[in-house]
This record gives sequence, C-alpha cells and structure tokens, in this order.
Amino acid sequence: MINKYCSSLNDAVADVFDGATLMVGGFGEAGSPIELIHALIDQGAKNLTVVSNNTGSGNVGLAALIANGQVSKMICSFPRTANSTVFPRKYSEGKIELELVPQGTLAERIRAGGAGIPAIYSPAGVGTILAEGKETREFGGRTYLLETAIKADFTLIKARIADRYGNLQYNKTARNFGPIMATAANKTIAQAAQFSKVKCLDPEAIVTPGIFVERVVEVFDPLVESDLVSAGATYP
Amino acid sequence: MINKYCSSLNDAVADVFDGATLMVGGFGEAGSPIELIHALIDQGAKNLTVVSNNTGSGNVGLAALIANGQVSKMICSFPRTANSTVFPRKYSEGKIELELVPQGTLAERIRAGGAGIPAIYSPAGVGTILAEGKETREFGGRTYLLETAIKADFTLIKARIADRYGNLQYNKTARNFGPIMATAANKTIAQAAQFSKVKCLDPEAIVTPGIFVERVVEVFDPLVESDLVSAGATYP
Amino acid sequence: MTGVDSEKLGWSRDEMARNAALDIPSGAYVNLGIGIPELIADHIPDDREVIFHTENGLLGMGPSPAPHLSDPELINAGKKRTSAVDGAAYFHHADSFAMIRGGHIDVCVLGAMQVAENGDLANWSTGPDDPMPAVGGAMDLVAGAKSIWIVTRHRTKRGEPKLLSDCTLPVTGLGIVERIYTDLATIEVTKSGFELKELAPNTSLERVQELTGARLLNRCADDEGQIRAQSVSDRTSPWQPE
Amino acid sequence: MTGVDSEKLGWSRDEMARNAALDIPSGAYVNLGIGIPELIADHIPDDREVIFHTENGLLGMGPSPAPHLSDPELINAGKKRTSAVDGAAYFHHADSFAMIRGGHIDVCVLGAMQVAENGDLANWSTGPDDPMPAVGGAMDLVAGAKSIWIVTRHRTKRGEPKLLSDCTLPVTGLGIVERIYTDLATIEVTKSGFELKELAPNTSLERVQELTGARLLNRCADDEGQIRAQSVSDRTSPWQPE
Repeated sequence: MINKYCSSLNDAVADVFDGATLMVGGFGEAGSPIELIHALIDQGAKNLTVVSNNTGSGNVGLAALIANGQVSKMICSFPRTANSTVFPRKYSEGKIELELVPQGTLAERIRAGGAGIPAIYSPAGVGTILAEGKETREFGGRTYLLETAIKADFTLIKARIADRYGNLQYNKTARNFGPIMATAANKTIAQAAQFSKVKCLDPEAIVTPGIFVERVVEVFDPLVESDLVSAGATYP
Repeated sequence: MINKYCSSLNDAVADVFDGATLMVGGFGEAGSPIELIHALIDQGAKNLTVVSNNTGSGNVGLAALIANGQVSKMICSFPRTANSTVFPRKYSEGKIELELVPQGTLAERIRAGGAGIPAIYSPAGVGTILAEGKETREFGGRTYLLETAIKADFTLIKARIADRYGNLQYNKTARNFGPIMATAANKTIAQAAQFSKVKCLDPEAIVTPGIFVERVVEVFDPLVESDLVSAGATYP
Repeated sequence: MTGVDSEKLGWSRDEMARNAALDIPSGAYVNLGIGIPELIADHIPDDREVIFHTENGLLGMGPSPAPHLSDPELINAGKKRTSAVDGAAYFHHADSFAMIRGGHIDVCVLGAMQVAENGDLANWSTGPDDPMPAVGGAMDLVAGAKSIWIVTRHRTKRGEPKLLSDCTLPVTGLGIVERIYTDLATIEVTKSGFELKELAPNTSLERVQELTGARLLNRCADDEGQIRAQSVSDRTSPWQPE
Repeated sequence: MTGVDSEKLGWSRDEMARNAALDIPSGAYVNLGIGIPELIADHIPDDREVIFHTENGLLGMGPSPAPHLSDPELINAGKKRTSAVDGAAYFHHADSFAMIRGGHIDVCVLGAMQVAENGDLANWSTGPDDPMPAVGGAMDLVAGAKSIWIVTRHRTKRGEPKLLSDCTLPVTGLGIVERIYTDLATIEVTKSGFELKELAPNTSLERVQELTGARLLNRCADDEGQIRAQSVSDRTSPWQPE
C-alpha cells in the first residue's frame, strides 16, 4: 500500500545533503513550512542554495536557517521585508549570494522546471538591470528574455490537508508557491495540518496530486511566524 | 454589478467573425461544448481556424461545423477517432488544412498563449517529421524544439457549474482543455449545466477564475455526443 | 513657498486615491500596489463592481479584516492580512502571474520613485548603492497588465521632482506608464509626453510645471490659456477595458 | 510453419500484459497506451498498489465501470469510459502533460509498429501514404516518461518483423524504448541492442531470431548455450522507480 506519511519531522528531512538546492514554499509567513525548516536546522545540512520568494523574518524559520550559516545562496524576488534583518546583514557582509528574480519569472521558471520545459521567454524585466547578460529575442515585434527552468533536489512546503498518496490541499493564500515547487524537486516534503482518509478529498479539488509528493508529515497546530517574531523568539 | 450570464446560445456566439481563430474545448466528446458549436453553425461564421484536440465524430458538434464548410484549418493532435469521418474526408479531398501538433505541445502552447509567454522549448517530437522546419536548441545536452504560443479570438468550452463572475468548475475528465483555452482567447464563452450563487462556490476549488471568462450560458441538460452519433443524428 | 507648504496645497493621499478610483470602470480587474494605491479600494463608487487581484494568489480580495477574523495565511501582496469576497478564487503563483503576464489584469496601480515622460518607470531600486535590492512582482506587473497607472506624490520627500524627462534610477519597465495621479495633478503619458488632465485645487499650471522635471503639455487649456478646472463630478470612466 | 501457427506458440495478449505488469513495482505511476497495454491494469498483483495516469487529465484511473455507472465525461486516453479510484485527482491538459514531460510518470507502456535496436520507436504513422496522420500524446509520452516499455506482437499481421535494426516508418521518438514485451519474448533494449530476457514457452532462440529484424543478444544463455527458462514466478520487480 502506498503510504507517504512520515512519522517525524526529523525523518522527513534526514536526507537533505550538503550543497543541495532546496525550494521552500511561502510568501512571507503564509505557506512557510516553519517546522520543516526548524527540523532542517537540527539536521544541519550546509551550503544550501535556497529558492524562496523571501528570506524570512525575525530569527525563526527561513531567517533562522540563514542565520545558522546553512545557506550559501538565495534565489528570490524580495529579500527584504518587515522584520527581515538576517539576510540583509549577511548580504551586506558578503557572506551570502543573491540571485534576484522578478516574482512572476521566478514562478514561471519553477513551473517550467516541473513541467520538463528547459526554458521560456518572458517580457518581465526587459530593459532593466535584471536583464543584463540575458539573451533577448523578439516575437511579434516585442522583446523577451530567455529564462531557464529552475529545479531542486528537495522542496519543503506547507499544506492544509494531505492523504496517504500525498494529495494536497492548501489554505487560502498560503497556496502560493507550494503547488509549483512540489513539481520541480526530486523529492517534495510537505507538512500538513491534517491527514485525511483517501476517499474524503474531492478529486475535483485536489491542488497537488500525490505524484509530486514523496513525504508528508503532520504538524497539527503549526507555529505562526509573525507571533514568534513579535515575541522575539529565536530558533534554535 | 458584474453579470456574465448570457440568456441565449445565439447571443453568446453572435460576434464570432469570419476568419476568426476559435478554440474549442473537449477531448473527444468529454467537454465538447456541443450546444455552443451548434449555435455557431446557426450563426454561420466562415473561414475559421479551429484549435481543438480532435475533429468531432458523426455529424454533430465539431464534425458538423466542419461538414458545414465553416472551418478552413484545424490545429489538433488527433484528427481521426472512432466515428470521425467528416474531417478525414475533407482532408483527403484537400478542402481543409491541418496543423498536427503533439497533444502535450498543443496544451503547452495554449497555456503559453494565455500566460503571456511567446514561446517555450519542448522535448516532444524531436527527431520526428513533426519537428521538420522547427528551430532546435540544446539545453543541458538534450535537444528541444522551439514552440510558439497559440492564442485565439474566441474560446468555446463546457463547464459543469458557473457563477455570475464567470468562475467555472468542470466535470471529471471533461475539464481537459477548458481551463487553458479559457486563458488564451480574447473572448471565452462557456456553457454550464448549472448556475450557482456566488457564495456557493468554494474559492479553494474554483478551476477557472472568472477573469478568463466573458460570457456564460446555461445548458441544463447538455446533449451527449455519443448518443447522437449512435442515433445517426445530423446537425443542422 | 517651502515644500511643506506646497504639499498642503494639493490633494491628500485619499484624494489622490479617489482620483484614480473614479477612473476605474465597473467590471475591471485591478491590481493595487503597496502604499497609496492600496487606498483606492476604499474609493470605488458604490455603483461600480471592481475585482481586486493580489499577485500572491487571490482574485476577489476584500477589505482589511477585523482583527478577530484575520488569518496569517490570508494576506495581500504587501503581506498584510486581508479578506476574500464571495466569488473569490485562490490559485498558485504561476497561475497568478500567468494572469498578469497574459494581459488579463485591466489596470495595475503602482507607486513610483520616478516616471519619465516616455512612460518609463523606476520604482524598485535606489540604484547601485541600494543596500538590499528587492524587486517582487513589479517588473511582471508592468510588463503584463493592460494599463499601468501611478499614484505618487509629485516630488520626493527631499523635494526633488519624480516626473522627469528621463529616469535616473534603475527602471522597472520601459514605456509602460499610462497615467499618473499625484497630489498636484493628474497626468496622462502620451506619445508627446506628460499631458495635464487635471490640476489640484489652489495650485497653478506654472507652479506645478516648476515642480516637474519635464515639460507639461496642456491640451485642456481654453482660449484664455487657463486650465479648465475639471470638476471631479464630471468625470466618469474615460478608460474602458478591452 | 505459418504465421498463424507460430502465433499459437507464444504468449497471449493477456500473458504479454501480465509479463509487463509483473515488472511494475508497487508505488509506480504508470501510463498505459491504447490496445494491449490497457490490459496491464488487470494483471497487477494484489499486493502491489500502482497508480494509473491517463493523459486526458486523471491520476488514479480505475477499472472500466459498470454500464449504469459510466459517464461520458469520465473517459480514458482511448476515449473509452473509465472510473476513478479513491484518492484520484482531475487536472487540465497542460498540468497533465507537465506531469508527463516533467518526468513524473515512472513507466509508460505503449504499443508499437516498429522498434529499432537503438530504442527508436515508430507507433504513430504508416508513412507518407498515411491517409490521416494523428499523433495524440505519443510523442510527449516518449519524451517525458522515465521509462518507456512496449507491448506488441512480435510481427505485423502480414508477418513482417516489428523489431528491426532501424525503423522504416516515421519515428515517434529516438532512443527511448527500454523494454519490449512481445508474444514471443521479453527483450531489453541495451546499448548493445536487443537483449533477450525471456522466451515464450514452446519457442526457441533460433525461431525468435528468425522472426526478428535485428540481432538478439542472449546474455541469459547458460554454459550449454541454452536459454535459461526463467519462470514467471521467479520474477519480482527488477525495475525500481527513482
């Protein structure tokens, strides 16, 4: 019987290796798999390239992973947000690399990675400094940039509900990058607030089919990043 | 108040013009908007380029539109199926043009059209006669074909349920090309078996957000193409 | 006249937002940037229905929620808690930016650091010395939405003009701004440059020209060379979605 | 020995399907082509759970439904009515082919007109004289699935070999076939060519070689040069998903 349930957060991230490319879901705190990230801090993998829209806030979650020296490069669209100090400090000290990508281009490159499309053309960023060094091409009289797919070794995401096949549903705008990152990694690891019997999920309303998911771990009452930041929490 | 409901099939397709490019949803009979197609036969627009996975069966629906001489070119992946005789006959007589596209490439080109991506690279068809004349490029040591986006003036699709905003849900495998064709046309026209109050559709389970839909017309008890074909029905 | 004094002359933040809101027709799909543009939602006339898109994956964004109803997983593009109206839909980021890039958003209203008379926009980076560059969805929005409008103060906090003959900061997109709603004027970006559509009360063409870094065209001038004071109530929806 | 007689020697359609089914490990995501490959679903051992994908937009395809439960809007890639198992998911065509092209389908089993010893496959067109070319998803499947297996009769209805040194018909894809399950033999396509894995009962290497249009490598031969008759019960799942 197929059963992708994983009994512990530690087991779920055990095989993340030094130097891996890791996608981390979330737009700000919404959809950020904070418990999986904390498990990865415990696990200790280093020299990670992390693909995530932001860089975390306060001293928990993704910001804590960066603070812990485990991330050598970030690929993201918006590395500074309210209460994000860890990445900006490391970046100004030259201790972490940044590839800045327009948000929609980031999403499309990730989708392409999951869809077996090695490259696409996008109009976003044409004529800007983010287009420097990129190949351009005209279609129908308009200029576009060649943008290559992004793939990862692992994806960590947060879902609302999962079944043993790894089928996932999300919560509101916490969906954001989860469904596309799930498709673009060799191994996708999801935390879900609820496990569901297989027959309870409507096949018309499954957002991520289980084919894209290797492991699911239950986190019944996930931490709220903004509450932790307000309280001045630090991990570990 | 936004209200995309259209009171008649005839009104729904009234502005389809001669020479238009028209996407028609459906994989075989599943999802084929047969009533909208019949309304288009009544309307009479000619010289259409039709993008649809198949070419219809029997003498109803898409096959009847072709039989009626309204289609000058088909862009599709599988023009012959059980009971499809109209298109193969016209094609053998040189009376209709065919652009044959692998099914996944067809889907991806339509999605690209809706997503503002002018072209993508695909591995499908490399080294085959369908790649002849297409530009190739290597990424990571593998060869891919440059495939350009497909857009349309109009899309006709079939949904299960719709609300006044044009939000759509589909039925089972009748979903197929509907959601992507809805994004790729200047005007998307949907028939739906049921109209729903706005608050009744779960925002987590809407498949086509209303932004992609211009008109919705109710067809409470849609015709079943295979039943019509078995009965030897002809339209008009 | 100091910068502080001159600011009192013009429209308030809410009035700037109102000016833009009144130009949005019923039925439009609209994306609002962070800052003053966010205020536009509060100024849509009651007889118009407008649908707000937020690029982090929601069509049908509603007003700010009461604190006890707020959900950290229901946020807007500025990462503030928001709500969803009846008829809303959630989707993932690639679908959300497909909506943007594919030309399905009718109007996107953004803030600006600089706008050039050819429609170039700079609103994402303070230049090579920017300690922490961050772009978000701005470049995708300006490349994809059907119309890009700007709501911004006419000048920077240091009193420098934001409306220029050329942008000096790194651009977000080229030739994409259609309209500008400032505290002092409403301006259309035409092939000929900045064309004045409306002046704020208690100011003058000459004064606004002084505070602008490019020539203001005045096609609204009447025979006496005076600005034709266009009252807000006259304005309906000059802009129509396709 | 006529063609008709020789067919009686080999495996039946169901046995060919069984041979392929036994090589599919539990947990695999599998796409089955039209024809004999469709029969594979009936031969998956009870102790294995395999999930079937149909490219028209369903993961978790079940068996053929009872007539009174059939739905014209729940069909498989061959446009026959089908069913969905608990845990199934529906999706649109771009998502379905993203699943295929993105390398998420573990095994795709197709029929063939011709297979070359370098793994080229021809299964979509009878050539320039084809009255009505139709490709469907075959080219996408062979370009995208992790493993391509073929289930086919060893020869055409006219008795011509389907396993050849080179395909003479228009190809579907180049160098993509990994295994071939015919009525006479099970063959692995290696860098060196067709490698015999198993012979059908009551046939011989010599006879099968005669009916094959390329050299058959026999790495299973024992010291006496005889095929080591591998019994079906010995076979578990040599193939493992990544």
